Amino acid sequence: MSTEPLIFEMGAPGRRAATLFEMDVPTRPLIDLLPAEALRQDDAPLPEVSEIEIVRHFTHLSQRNFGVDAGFYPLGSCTMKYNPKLNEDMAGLPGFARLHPLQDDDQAQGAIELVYRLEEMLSAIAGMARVTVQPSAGAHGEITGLMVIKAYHASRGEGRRNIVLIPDGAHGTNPASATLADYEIREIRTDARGGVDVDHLRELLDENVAALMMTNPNTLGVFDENIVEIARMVHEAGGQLYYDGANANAIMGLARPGDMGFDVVHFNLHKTCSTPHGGGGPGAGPIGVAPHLVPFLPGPLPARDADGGYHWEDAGEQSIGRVRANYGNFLVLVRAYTYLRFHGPDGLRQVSESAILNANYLMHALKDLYTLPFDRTCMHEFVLSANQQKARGVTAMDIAKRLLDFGMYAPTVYFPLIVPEAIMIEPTETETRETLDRFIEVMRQIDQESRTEPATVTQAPHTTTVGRLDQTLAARKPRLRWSPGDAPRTAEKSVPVGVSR
Amino acid sequence: MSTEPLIFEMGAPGRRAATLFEMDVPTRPLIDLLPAEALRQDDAPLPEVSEIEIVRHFTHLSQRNFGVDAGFYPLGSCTMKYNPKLNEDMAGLPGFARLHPLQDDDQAQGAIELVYRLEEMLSAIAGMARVTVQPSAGAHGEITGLMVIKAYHASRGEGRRNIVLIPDGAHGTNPASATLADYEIREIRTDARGGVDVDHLRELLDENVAALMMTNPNTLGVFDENIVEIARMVHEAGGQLYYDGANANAIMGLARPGDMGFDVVHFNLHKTCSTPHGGGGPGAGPIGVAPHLVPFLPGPLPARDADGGYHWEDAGEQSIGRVRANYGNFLVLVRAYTYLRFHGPDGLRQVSESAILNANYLMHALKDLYTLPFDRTCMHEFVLSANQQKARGVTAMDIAKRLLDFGMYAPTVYFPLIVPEAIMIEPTETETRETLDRFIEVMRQIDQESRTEPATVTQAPHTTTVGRLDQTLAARKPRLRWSPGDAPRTAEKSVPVGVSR
Amino acid sequence: MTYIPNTPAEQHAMLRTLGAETIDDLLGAIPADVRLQGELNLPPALSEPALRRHEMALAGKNLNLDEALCFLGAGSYDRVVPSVVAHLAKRSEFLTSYTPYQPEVSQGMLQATYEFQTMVCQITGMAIANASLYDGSTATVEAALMAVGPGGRGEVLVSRAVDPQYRQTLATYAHARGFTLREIALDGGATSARDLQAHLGPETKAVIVQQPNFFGIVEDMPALEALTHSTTALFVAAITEPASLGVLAPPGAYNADIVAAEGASLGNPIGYGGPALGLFATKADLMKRMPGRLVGETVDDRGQRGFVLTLQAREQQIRREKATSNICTNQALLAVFATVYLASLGRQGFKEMGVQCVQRAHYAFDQVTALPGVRPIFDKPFFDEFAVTLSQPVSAVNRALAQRGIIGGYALDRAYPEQGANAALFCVTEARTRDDIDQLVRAMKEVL
Amino acid sequence: MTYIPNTPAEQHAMLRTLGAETIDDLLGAIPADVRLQGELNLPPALSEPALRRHEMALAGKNLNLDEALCFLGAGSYDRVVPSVVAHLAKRSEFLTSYTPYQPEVSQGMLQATYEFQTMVCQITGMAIANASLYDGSTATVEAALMAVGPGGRGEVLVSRAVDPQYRQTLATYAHARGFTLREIALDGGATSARDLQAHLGPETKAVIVQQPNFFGIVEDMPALEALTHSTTALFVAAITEPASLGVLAPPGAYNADIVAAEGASLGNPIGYGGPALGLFATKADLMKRMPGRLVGETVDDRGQRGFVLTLQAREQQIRREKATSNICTNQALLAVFATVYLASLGRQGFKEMGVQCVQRAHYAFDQVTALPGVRPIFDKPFFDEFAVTLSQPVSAVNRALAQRGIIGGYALDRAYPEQGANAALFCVTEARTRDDIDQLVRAMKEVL
Ligand SMILES: Cc1ncc(COP(=O)(O)O)c(C=O)c1O
Ligand SMILES: Cc1ncc(COP(=O)(O)O)c(C=O)c1O
Repeated sequence: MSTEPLIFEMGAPGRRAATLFEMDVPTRPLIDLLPAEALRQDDAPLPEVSEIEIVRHFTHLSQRNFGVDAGFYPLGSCTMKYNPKLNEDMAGLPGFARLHPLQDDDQAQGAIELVYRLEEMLSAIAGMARVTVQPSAGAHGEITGLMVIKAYHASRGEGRRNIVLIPDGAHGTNPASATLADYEIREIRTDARGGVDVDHLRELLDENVAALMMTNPNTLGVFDENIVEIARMVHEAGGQLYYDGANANAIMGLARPGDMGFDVVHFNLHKTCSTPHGGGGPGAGPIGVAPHLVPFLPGPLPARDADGGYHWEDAGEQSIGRVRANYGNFLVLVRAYTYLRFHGPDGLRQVSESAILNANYLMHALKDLYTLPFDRTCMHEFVLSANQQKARGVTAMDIAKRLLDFGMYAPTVYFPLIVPEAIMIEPTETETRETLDRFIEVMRQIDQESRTEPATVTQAPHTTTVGRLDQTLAARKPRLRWSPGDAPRTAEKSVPVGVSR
Repeated sequence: MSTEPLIFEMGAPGRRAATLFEMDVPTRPLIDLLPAEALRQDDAPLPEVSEIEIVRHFTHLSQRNFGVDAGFYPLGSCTMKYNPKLNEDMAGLPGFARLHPLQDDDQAQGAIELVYRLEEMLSAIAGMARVTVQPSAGAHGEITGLMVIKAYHASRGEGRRNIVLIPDGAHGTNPASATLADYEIREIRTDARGGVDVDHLRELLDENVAALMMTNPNTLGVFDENIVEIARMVHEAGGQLYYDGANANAIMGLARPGDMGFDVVHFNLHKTCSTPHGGGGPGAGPIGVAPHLVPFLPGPLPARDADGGYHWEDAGEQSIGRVRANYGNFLVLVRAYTYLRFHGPDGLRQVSESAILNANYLMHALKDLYTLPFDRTCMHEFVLSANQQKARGVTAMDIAKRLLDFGMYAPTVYFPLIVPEAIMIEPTETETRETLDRFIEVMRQIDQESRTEPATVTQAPHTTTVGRLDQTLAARKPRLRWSPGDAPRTAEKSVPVGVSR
Repeated sequence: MTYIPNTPAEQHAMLRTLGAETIDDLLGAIPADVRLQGELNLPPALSEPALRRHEMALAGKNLNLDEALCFLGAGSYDRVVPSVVAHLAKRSEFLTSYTPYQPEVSQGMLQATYEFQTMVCQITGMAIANASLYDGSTATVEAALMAVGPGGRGEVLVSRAVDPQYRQTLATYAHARGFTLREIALDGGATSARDLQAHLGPETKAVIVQQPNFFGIVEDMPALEALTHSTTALFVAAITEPASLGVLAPPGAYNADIVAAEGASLGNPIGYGGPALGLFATKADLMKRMPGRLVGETVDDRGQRGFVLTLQAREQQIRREKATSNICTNQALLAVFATVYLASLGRQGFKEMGVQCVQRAHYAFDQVTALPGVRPIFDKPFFDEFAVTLSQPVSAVNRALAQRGIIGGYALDRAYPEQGANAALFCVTEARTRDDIDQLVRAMKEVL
Repeated sequence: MTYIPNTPAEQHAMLRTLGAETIDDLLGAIPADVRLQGELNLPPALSEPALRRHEMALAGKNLNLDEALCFLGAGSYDRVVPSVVAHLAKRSEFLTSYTPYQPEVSQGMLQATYEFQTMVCQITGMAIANASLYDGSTATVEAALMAVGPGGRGEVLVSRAVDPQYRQTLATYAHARGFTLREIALDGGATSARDLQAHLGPETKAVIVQQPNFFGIVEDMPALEALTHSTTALFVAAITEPASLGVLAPPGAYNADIVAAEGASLGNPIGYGGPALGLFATKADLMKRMPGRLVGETVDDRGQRGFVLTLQAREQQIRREKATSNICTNQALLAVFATVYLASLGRQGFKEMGVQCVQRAHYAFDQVTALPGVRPIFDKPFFDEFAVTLSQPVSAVNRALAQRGIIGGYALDRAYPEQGANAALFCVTEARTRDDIDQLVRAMKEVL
């Protein structure tokens, strides 16, 4: 079928699916138990559908969605690697999935131990003194890390430090998190080699700088050769160095942020540790910190008893406090733990090495047809510009859409902002050479089409269940929910009838 | 992608997915442990593929398959009802799924109890004295039941009875099973009302008849009004009455085969109890028998101890013996048990009632456009003839193929054999009225097309991943496996390129 | 071990096309002095079967809710979840996809999220809802931030009957972001209207009240709302037990401006509290100030209905430091679970769940408080949780209950020291049968 | 409860379009005297959560292989199964489909089955294989039936070292179908070549030998094959432990005519022995006599490769009483499990599995037979099972082992009374680590 109705457009009054336990306790009228004003007047107008309708509806929806299991997902900055099924099975064990967060510690020894060991592993990978797994995602790690830095400065009487430096290529969460922590942002330029412009950094550094936030490799996929110098400069100015670990897939077992001079590191376990992405979440964004920042970490933290048991320890006096309820995205942590234990030190290094190899392999093959703004060996990803194609009337967005026709997801486009018509490609280590070769072939074909039949590209995609969507209509006259009486938004154009699916 | 390669066409030497435990015992050269002649010379040439390739391959294959979860499956005689997810979860419990069949009975008390209770429930539904769950599917139930009948006759010195009567509308397994039990088959004609031709039956009945095998409702979806008379006649002639329970979805809580006079009944739990079909299996084909046949049942049978425990009891002296290893398709039985306990007596009756209602609703709406050879109220299914459409050049097969274009599976066609251009439709009770209405609409459209644009039907399907397949080539020059060097069978016709999925 | 498909031989061939011999040839940009010498200090790799055993052993050290009867609530709830939910929500097309940036191949996730947003509106009675936030606590933080406004200061009032973990989280953010957080005192287990009134002022940006509150008590929301709206402050309803919405008036009915809720118990595994599911709903006119992703309905170039991420100009990927929130990855998959779950309950089932919670909890209350050594702490109406004082410390009682396969109530002194060590909060949802409750009562009789 | 979507009101409306008022109006064809009065005598319906609890309790009464270390084999094997297998094979598109009668919308199942047929050929070394039969025992029956031929009589010889359950099943069918079944005697745990020779004759249609045999012993298949093929009989290799094919010569290599095997342990849950997976492979020239479904490769009307059920003229749906077998529903989904599993192991892993079985079983043999009170029964080469005599009855030993979390060996007197009550058959697959084996040895030391 060409479209799937909304679940609210299905069903009939009185239909339902779930059964609850039979009522087996004596009941009293609600009105005897609760104040009349507090009671709901009308039922929540949820759909009235049977189980088979639900099953078919969500099966159909799933069939209208593309995941890593269906094909190549070269989405730069997102590390869409293979998501091991073992992860899911482990997270599904009743001993993990059916645990209440407020049970006594002695009823959750295995869970606390797992978190404890995970923190140890992440500390080792990052070269940090201590990790907390509390943050729910990368951006949550960022704000947590910045609050830790803030508390650190305050503890030293340097509460005045109100500026965070951020390279112009940075991910949007970095400035957004800094604002949330009540910092002002100064943007640092990228130099000709794709790294931090050290001269510009020097200009911006002063006694009000709280931190520099950066990724390394950065969003261009480039490892900043000056990282040691940068760290020295920032530390000399009394600032702290924050590592956005979204790109950690490039450095495991090769280089540790701690050794580079970073004071805080966050991980995106849903990227680097394949936990998986779930259509946009959940993730987990643990942060690791250098020794001087440990006292400021949020609580609670897992701790080991003298007798080998484990317990949750409340945060100390200097802690920033709590950043969310309970202990982080626990079942995501189980998946990450599984991933790391499966790989071990040797395997993790191979992961990063292979991610780098695959990226360079693609970059090497594509750079003659697409502009490579920074022509250097890349790390786990690289950024092309479609400016040559643009000159022919084919944009990066068009190329992205055309790729969908070949059973592949599109790279990230228009990010980082510093590259015009950016196409950010991250193949990850879990792709076969054949898949990479196929992608090269398709990218070559699209470039060819941009010369010979640009409309094929600019009108793409052709083979997907829906065509290009009207983003302007969506934003100008927002419809963010179904309401009774809503007719589907459709244009007057005729749709082929009688030919479904 | 328009086709998915075979797994043998993927991968590369040295690739693999699964990991086993590290070898942690001292090892010796194989040749010291096993005779040289007994050793395999070359590795089994299984594919060499990585985990991500496997995941994508079988995900793609699944995407090229249609199940009940994806849409309406009105496949007559097959009872393609909704398969409850609860069934799967229960069958997946480690206490059931991770049990070795030869464990001591005291380690499998829950499993034996479940089988015991399931047998009780099936006995109640069939109106039989005792059930065994050993048979693996309907056909296995048939041969088991016939062997029981054979042993019974032999025990009474009537080993001469070598004939099984089978109505001409019967399913192919009935005669095939009878042959396997070393019987000769006599076909009984269907009368003008769609039932057993009682006069013909009378003619065929003699002292050599071992049994009459029939379904009721039969494969026309018609309940045989003469069933009591038929039973009397067969019994008077010394024969036994075998009930093919493939159509039991029509009679639960409404009529019991035992009360109709049947001596043996098989169930198709994968039909009636939704266990599900699994692309062709596994099924389960328990049989129930009348009291006089109980001693002949195959073993082992579950039994209840005096202290409330359960054990497996070996078959008695008169038993036909064992019909397979272990205790039947246990995990299928768990699903059937789940299904029956969920429904209870009231629910099961509603199942049959609603199945009957849905079938009559469709039949009523379609009988003006498609020929209804036996124009009577039907039970859970009914059979149309496309003879009118055939006259326009559109066959039952064409209609089946055209239905696929609308996101529906096709009815059973060309069965039963007694109806020309048969279209056998079984909606089941789990379909919504909307789905039934949509099916009616599509069937009307196809009839219309048979008048105005028959080629649309005869060349269907149009929207499926592959078009009509060359059955003749497949059978004339059979290729039943991939071999190294095989090129895919493809015709020279051009396939659109560059447009995947 | 790894999930890398290419063999060393293939990798070598690939390297050669790059003019390299070893991977090290690609790593020149990493300065020698930060290049890791030797291997990471990690435990060695485990094979899949060994790892499975290891984690089954770890999991086995926990007392799980299939093994023990749970009477703990306090923000996380053990629900009856139909089997369909996980079967559908875990389909790999959902599980292994990213945020639906390419809508043409992501209609499944987008439409499911649109349905989720709608259902959140349906149960809360609000006009619009977003695609999810991290959890109930951070959703409450986002509500406060939204009320305070970008760069703004001012005061946020939070009832002391709001989940203590939420209040702690609010405090952390208030401190960093630079607004003032004040707590409103309790009055017999409910939010003190008098104290609220005393604190309200021109600086007040928001008032946050939990319904039912942390003690399970049903607050007089209309009264608190009226007080709040006598100023310019926004009235924020925090909800940790969404089952209550089957029975209690939805925040839309008492004119809440923002709803921040914990939706994990809507079909998701309880999972030791994470991942959780932050729900966030508000009034239509606050749309542009809203945090988080939004899916909207639109049309495609073929004239078909379709769905897209919309109003992204509020978000960090566009607005960067001026974004309404820094959230990026959210809890999308949990939203799918919740959507399937709510569809599965449907209109009738959702109400029935609420009613069952009330009835079962009141039955339990009657039985438990009839025991010698137990007395109720408050006498206000409650939903499915109630506070009692025991004749012994909760910790001791809980240890004894655990031996009887029961997970006892929450020790209130963890967050309310004034209640003393013997005060416990019991929770009885629709997932606790009469038998379960009777078992608890028998066990408590033995223990106390 | 039911899964019926339509409400009573809708059903009533539907009835009215039929001119009926109640369902009873549609049931006129059922004679009054067979119409059931009252309700079926069944236990009342259980809600989903109640049923889940009930079955979890039932399941909990069983000692499962995640809880206890299993050293039982004897036809069913505890394997290391990668997580991917169930995730893929259980996808609902496979699970909820029927036999692929409409190939245009069933290519997934058809291609997977074609791959299965190929893999069965690859591991057995045979030319062709079918789409599955019920289990190993009935596959062996089908082999005998195929050899005897339609309506034919004659004799089938089966080694006494073939799985006793298979021999019992053969006997049942032989009796009904009308052929003679004779057992070949044992010689030190292996099939006696001398006794085989003595029984072979013009009436012999098939000789069935298990490799490795029921005692785990590796038979001299080339010798038995040569003897068999000195007559017109077909040589049938029965295999219950397919892991052996990673190490032992495949039946194709010793010129077997038919392979009948139990494939359940290839990736499927052990499931108390069912559903199981009958594998059946044979020589190309026996194709038309083969039982069971076959998938073949063909082309579609667009020129694309496709797959269909083929050679159906052998089957009951076409040939009816003249079919090669009565099988209809087979074990299709288990075949998909096996296909994913075999792909996952692949060429290297399949061999490694076989090698591990041999090595681990021999380590265990050495350790166990070094214990006082244990001695080996046979001295023939074995794969992953071995028979020993204990100083006490197996039943008593197994009870004691169970208390130590160990599922002990198979009591050989169940099928071979001459071995006495103290004879046990132990199995050690690739799923038993050294630790596991050492645990068994320690426990036996305590027990014996
Ligand atoms: C470079 C970079 N930094 C930060 C983030 C934010 O991480 P999350 O989405 O987990 O909040 C992302 C995620 O897309 C990213 O790519
Ligand atoms: C009427 C009828 N009888 C018997 C059978 C055989 O049952 P099974 O496929 O379970 O062997 C079927 C299955 O299609 C059937 O429809």
